Amino acid sequence: MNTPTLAAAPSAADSSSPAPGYLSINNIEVIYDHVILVLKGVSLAVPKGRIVALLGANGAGKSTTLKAISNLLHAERGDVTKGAIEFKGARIDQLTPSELVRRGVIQVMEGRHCFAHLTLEENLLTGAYTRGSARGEIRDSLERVYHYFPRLKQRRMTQAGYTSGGEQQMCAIGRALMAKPEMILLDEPSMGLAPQIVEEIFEIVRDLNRSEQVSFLLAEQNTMVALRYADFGYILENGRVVMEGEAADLSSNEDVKEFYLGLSAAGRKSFRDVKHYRRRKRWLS
Amino acid sequence: MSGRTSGDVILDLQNISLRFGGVKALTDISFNVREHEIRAIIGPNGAGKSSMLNVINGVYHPQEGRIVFHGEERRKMEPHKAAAQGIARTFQNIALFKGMSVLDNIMTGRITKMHASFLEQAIHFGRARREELEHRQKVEEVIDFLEIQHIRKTPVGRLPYGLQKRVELARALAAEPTMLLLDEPMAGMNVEEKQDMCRFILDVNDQFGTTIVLIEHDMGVVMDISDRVVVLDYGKKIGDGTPDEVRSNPEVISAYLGVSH
Amino acid sequence: MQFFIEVLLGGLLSGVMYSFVALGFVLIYKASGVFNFAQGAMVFAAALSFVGFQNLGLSFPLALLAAFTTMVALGILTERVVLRPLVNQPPITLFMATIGLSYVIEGLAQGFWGANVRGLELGVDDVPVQWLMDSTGIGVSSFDLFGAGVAAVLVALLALFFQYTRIGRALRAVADDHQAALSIGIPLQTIWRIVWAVAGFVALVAGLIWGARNGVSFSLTFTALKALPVLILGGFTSIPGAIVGGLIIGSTEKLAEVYLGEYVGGGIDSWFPYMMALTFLLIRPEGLFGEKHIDRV
Amino acid sequence: MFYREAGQFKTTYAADQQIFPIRQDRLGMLLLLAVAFFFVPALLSEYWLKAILIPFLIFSLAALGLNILTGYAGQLSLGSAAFMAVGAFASYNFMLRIDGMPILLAFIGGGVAAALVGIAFGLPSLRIKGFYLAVATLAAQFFIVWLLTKVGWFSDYSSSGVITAQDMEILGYRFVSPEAKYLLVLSIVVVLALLAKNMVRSSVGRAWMAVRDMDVAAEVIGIRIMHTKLLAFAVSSFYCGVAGALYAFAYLGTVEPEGFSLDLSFKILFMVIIGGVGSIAGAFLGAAFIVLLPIALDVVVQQWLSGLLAPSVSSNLQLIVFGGLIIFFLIVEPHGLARLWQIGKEKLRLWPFPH
Amino acid sequence: QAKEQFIGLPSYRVGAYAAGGSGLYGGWIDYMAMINERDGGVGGVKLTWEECETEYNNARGVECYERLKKKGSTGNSVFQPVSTGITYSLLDKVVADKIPMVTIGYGRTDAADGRVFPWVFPMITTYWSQATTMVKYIGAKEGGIDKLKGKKIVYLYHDSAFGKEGLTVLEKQAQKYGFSLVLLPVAHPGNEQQSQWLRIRQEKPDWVILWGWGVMNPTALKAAAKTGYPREKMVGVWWAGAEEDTVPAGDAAKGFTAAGFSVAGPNYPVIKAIQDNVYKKNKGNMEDKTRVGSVNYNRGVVHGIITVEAIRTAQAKFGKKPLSGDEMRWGFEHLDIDAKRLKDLGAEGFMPNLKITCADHEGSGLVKYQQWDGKQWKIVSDWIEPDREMVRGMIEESAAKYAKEKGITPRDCAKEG
Ligand SMILES: Nc1ncnc2c1ncn2[C@@H]1O[C@H](COP(=O)(O)OP(=O)(O)OP(=O)(O)O)[C@@H](O)[C@H]1O
Ligand SMILES: Nc1ncnc2c1ncn2[C@@H]1O[C@H](COP(=O)(O)OP(=O)(O)OP(=O)(O)O)[C@@H](O)[C@H]1O
Ligand SMILES: [Mg+2]
Ligand SMILES: [Mg+2]
Repeated sequence: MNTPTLAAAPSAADSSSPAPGYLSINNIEVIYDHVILVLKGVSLAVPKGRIVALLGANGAGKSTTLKAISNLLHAERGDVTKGAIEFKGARIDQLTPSELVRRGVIQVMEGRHCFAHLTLEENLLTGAYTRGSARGEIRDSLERVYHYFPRLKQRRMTQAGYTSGGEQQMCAIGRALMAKPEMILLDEPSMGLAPQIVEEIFEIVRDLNRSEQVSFLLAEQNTMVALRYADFGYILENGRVVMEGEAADLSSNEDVKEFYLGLSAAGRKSFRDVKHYRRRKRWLS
Repeated sequence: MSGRTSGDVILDLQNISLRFGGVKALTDISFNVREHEIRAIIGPNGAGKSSMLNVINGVYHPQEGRIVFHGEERRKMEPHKAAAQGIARTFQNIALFKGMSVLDNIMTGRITKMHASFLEQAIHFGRARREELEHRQKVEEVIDFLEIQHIRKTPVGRLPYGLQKRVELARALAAEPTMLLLDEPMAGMNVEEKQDMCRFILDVNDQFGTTIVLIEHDMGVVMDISDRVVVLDYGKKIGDGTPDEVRSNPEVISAYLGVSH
Repeated sequence: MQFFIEVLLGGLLSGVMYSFVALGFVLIYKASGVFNFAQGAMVFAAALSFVGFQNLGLSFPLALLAAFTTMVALGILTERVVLRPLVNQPPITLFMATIGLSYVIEGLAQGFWGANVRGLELGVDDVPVQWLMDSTGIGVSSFDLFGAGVAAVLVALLALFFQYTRIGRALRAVADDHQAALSIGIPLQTIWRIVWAVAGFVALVAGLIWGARNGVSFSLTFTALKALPVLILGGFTSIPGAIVGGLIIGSTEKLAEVYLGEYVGGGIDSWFPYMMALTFLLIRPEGLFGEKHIDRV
Repeated sequence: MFYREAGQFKTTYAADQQIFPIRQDRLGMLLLLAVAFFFVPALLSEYWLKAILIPFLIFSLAALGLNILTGYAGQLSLGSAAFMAVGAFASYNFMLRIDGMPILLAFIGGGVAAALVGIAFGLPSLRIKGFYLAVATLAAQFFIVWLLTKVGWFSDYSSSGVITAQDMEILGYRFVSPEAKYLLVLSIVVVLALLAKNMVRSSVGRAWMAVRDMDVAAEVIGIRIMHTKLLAFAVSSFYCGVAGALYAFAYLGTVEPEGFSLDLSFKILFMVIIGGVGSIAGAFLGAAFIVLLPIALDVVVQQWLSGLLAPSVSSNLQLIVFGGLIIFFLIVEPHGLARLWQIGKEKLRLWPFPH
Repeated sequence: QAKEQFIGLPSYRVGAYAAGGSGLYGGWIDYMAMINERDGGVGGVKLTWEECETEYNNARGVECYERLKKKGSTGNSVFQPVSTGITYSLLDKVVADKIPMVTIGYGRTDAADGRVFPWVFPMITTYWSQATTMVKYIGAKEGGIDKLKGKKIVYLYHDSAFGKEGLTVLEKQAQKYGFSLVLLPVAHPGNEQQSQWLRIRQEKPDWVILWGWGVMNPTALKAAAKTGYPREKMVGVWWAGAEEDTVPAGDAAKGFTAAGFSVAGPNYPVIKAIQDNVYKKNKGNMEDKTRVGSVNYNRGVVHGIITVEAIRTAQAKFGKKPLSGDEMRWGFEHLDIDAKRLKDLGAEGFMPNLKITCADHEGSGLVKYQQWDGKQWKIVSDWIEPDREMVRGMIEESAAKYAKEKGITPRDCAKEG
């Protein structure tokens, strides 16, 4: 597959062949509050040991897709009304989030969601709740997270509610890592982080992916970085997958370049000079 | 880019220090903001950028230092007074009123400008009704400006993150501020949306002459649209100047940028 | 002076009684951010079941076990029927649900065991300790001392439970953010079941003590009202706070009724504890040991 | 298909800012009012007017008051019954002590007295939040009831503390018949509901909601927290006070301080929550639910089950079903009946398409 | 058309009130059932009734009143709220609807003045009468009413309208007999009385009058034991004098004495009749049959007797047919249950005799005292006459004030038949 396919869901799923037995989403539909239809048949797959990026504008349904997988939708009165979600060959739509975590799927939610009254260190430790392993092992993981994010170590005794936005973001990611998952659903990991930290986070992603075969599904707005690190990408618009393909192919696609990377034929345009009227996306016309 | 002429200094921060217990969030920071400029604050996570904004509009009270706004010195002030003086802001963690519609949220931005008493409002007659319509008109202008007409009546809780940020900006703009404090307005947006945001910010700055203080982690945005940049690190100021000056400042490069942009 | 000491002591000891009920509130609040108004009904149901089982002919330990089992079942049921569907809802909704729950529990308990009021004997006499009476002239009830002892043991146990299990930390996490707790795999359902079961146990202990003091009747549900000022004074989230709050409320309430009551016509202990707690709150809005409310932009 | 906004274009903001911007709603409301004013008193029996509709309207008013405080301004209060008591006793004393006091003025006076007390007990809300505040409002609940019992002056030294409301007379017309009382109550409630609706859709209302949703941000925007919260307490207590006065004058005729117990406060809170937090219509729906449900249950039990079940079981069954239904409704829709209604309308709008 | 006399029964069987309510309504309903079973009704007219749950709540009570009002062929012919609060709420309504309201041992005391309150019957005895009999009883125990001089009595009362009822009379009595009265209010619900009892310990009173309700009573008894105050020196109001008040206190209750307008025990012919005609046929209302004959049960039977006797009296004048409220009122106003009638009813010693007149809606005002021996209530006094002069004076004064307030012209009883 050399050129990204331009296809409307649900047929999108057919064209890619997910590694059998890993995470696959088949034509799901999500409705909030019994009336708001948000996902209109989304299919995607994350093969084992791969990094898959989920791209798309605000409101496209990225977060909803991730929450549908991790079964956190219920807490927001959302429902998966159609389709199936499978992980390692088994349906997981009916599992509780905690069972999912035990099976190795964890989500880092958008908007941090740290436990405000717990210190950063306690936040991290709650992440290891499902592991139940020996204290020593958990200590090691903790040290590892601190190694990734030295800033957290400095502020470890501060209640998370009093830390800065970026510190909370690191805390949320670190907390998920503490669970030692095999599949991480990352929702906008780069949000609010300083540029070097963003790079570092993606380095961590790559590192975990390479060394421990952790798979990732990341919803990310920073397309540039995301496509640099991901193997495969899906583009979601309005609750449908509108394009998918190898990361490298996506980043060379003209539309993607213009709308997601801010590059035009003349190279990167200054933010000062963007004009008001832009060409419409091809797939919307 | 930084060649634009800016006006007089309207906000002058002198030797600000802010501590939370043992944590020094800000140490002896001085910088100023000129009328009509776009002033960026950058720095690593936890550097004290948001705290700085909180100091400016009175949410935090620094232990030391002076704040001179429009030639008037104030150390301690209530946030709502800052609002009355024309300072509006957006928040890093979206602080919209979740239970209200987009329109109502933006209308709250005009609260300092509405004067009818609650009794008049209860009867909804005369001044109250007039005001309500006048301000609605203004708010609609903001809505048009930010292109969010279609979500006017939606409860904000249902909006995706990026649109919430935009609504927050609308709420701040509705106050017709003379100074706008933006805390990471473009976090969680893709390039296309960032471009829109930049355009809004530049337009506000151009059309209304609003002074803008901006925190942002996207260096592309910062370097492109700001006139001057302050760099904070661990609560200390390590750089201040035009984007070009800042980006070639070795201390800034090592503390924040990593590689030069 | 001697009278003063007597009033003070009596107040402290009855304060401990309030703490029993407050403890149950604290447990559940800590674990889920739910302000469980049904705690009073649970105290009633627990005591009534215990006496009911005894009347069926069960021996003391068996009746205790049966009542405990009942309370655990009730806790598990509550989790399944009330809490699980209401996860991540605003605290006030959950609060209302617990009021609804209290009607259900009251109705069930009275419907099942009948409305008769009953006595309850724990085998500890509620009479002044004689030697203390003889030597100092101060009357302190042996039953109250017994109650205080039980409270001490209970608090120590609970403190240990929360200190040395990872559940303790998880509980606080859940109270902060249900959804985030779910996202990192904290099994809310299990935790809630455990906590409600423990709260049921605490209710049973409170029910036994209060039942032995005043008899087992519907009015046991009113003990909840006594616990509320204790709760806000000590802080919703603190187990020691429940005890300290109880001591403070108990003693000041008695002192006020005795020394102030006369001048304002008496009967002030309906509102005095609340006013007291309110005054304290003005100084520390989160109670003595409660977690500080984090308000940030 | 019936419920469509399509085709209703609004060309002015004035049109868009009407109370009911959608035509069907507007018509529905007019119809409802017409029925309430003309058909109900003509058609319904005395029992319905006296025992159900009058208390329903009065409780709606109280729930409206609490909804302003709790639903709109986000301040949880468990003391509404006490504010009703203040209103009842104040109106009584106005009538008693001022010759020729017009009854409506006495009601307003009762409301104002309650508002003042409300402000006093609202002061702690500037520092205390959430359930801490809720429990603290119990101080008001118990203190006020105690004070009314203790100080004989309030009940004109009646030995039992019970007061007997004076007759209601406006411009020489005495409101005695159930129909007259009903219409009086209905008019007062409709007017006050309209005022409330206007408030909550104006800037005070927005300020309340802003404080409710996020008070730090509200302050940054320029809202004066203290002023806003105290205003909410005052307005809310005013409504509760007037409701209390009506409770005494138009419904029970005689009241005692203990009648305004914590139970009543809870009931009113239930109405707010079940009806829908932050919704004027919700106050009415909630009141209808909480007033009617126990009666309906009792009727069902007495008519059909009285022979089958032991009396204590059937009575307790009512309690269980009542509690159970409350939980059920909270689960079905935590935002209350008003939201359920709204969702229904949204579905209607899409109908016959599912989404 | 079936000949049926409808009686609306507002009842309370849930919550804090259930304990007493289930007994009282049980006795009442059982008595009426017995009349139907044994006699085929009153004068051939069957009694029918319908309960309505009030939860002891005024608003619910009013709803019940309105709901029951039009039931039955002649409408509800008598309303007995068993709650002072509901009584007050209905004072005006019963006049308008012409339904007599009977309040036995509670309600508005001055309504005993039938000239001002033609429709209200606070029968047998009132709180004020009761208070004076308490003083008499204590006086007798002290060896003569004159011995009360210089004695100290604590009035430990439920801090509510109910609790305050006894206050004025007792204060007058204290003046009259020269004892001193110490007032100790207890806040609702009264499950904590430590401070009051410490005060009592300090005051060392000769007697304690317990004017309590619900959990306040056992708590007081327990607290008395705890402070070492003799229970024999405690006299309770009738709402403190049932098994529900003593049983929870266990041994602490032994020796406590309380007032009653009926007595405890199953050994009366009327109770036997109920056993035979109702329980033997498995039609009893009580789930717990051991409670037949308990204080609250017998109180309920008294309610039944008075209701039935009024019907009988009215039937004598208006004929053996279902009666309207107006006719029932006449029946109540001409009720005369003398010793002989009591004997016929099998209620000799079970309740006092009473005679209602146009002016006096109270009746005899007699009160008996019973003592708890740890197992059951034992009668320890004869029917005690209240201080009629004082009580009647107060009633008339208070009623006159009410009449003035409400613009009521009292009936002239001399002119009535
Ligand atoms: N709780 C909810 N109730 C109702 N609608 C919701 C809810 N959450 C999300 N939505 C709607 O679902 C759509 C998809 O939202 P989602 O959060 O998945 O978008 P997203 O792609 O993650 O956007 P962003 O990049 O802004 O995070 C949006 O239109 C939003 O309005
Ligand atoms: N109210 C507070 N109490 C305690 N510490 C605080 C408080 N506010 C901020 N801090 C601390 O001050 C430091 C600066 O925080 P601030 O939010 O200003 O950082 P920031 O520069 O905005 O970072 P980011 O880019 O991550 O948002 C942080 O370490 C934070 O933990
Ligand atoms: Mg998202
Ligand atoms: Mg920040």
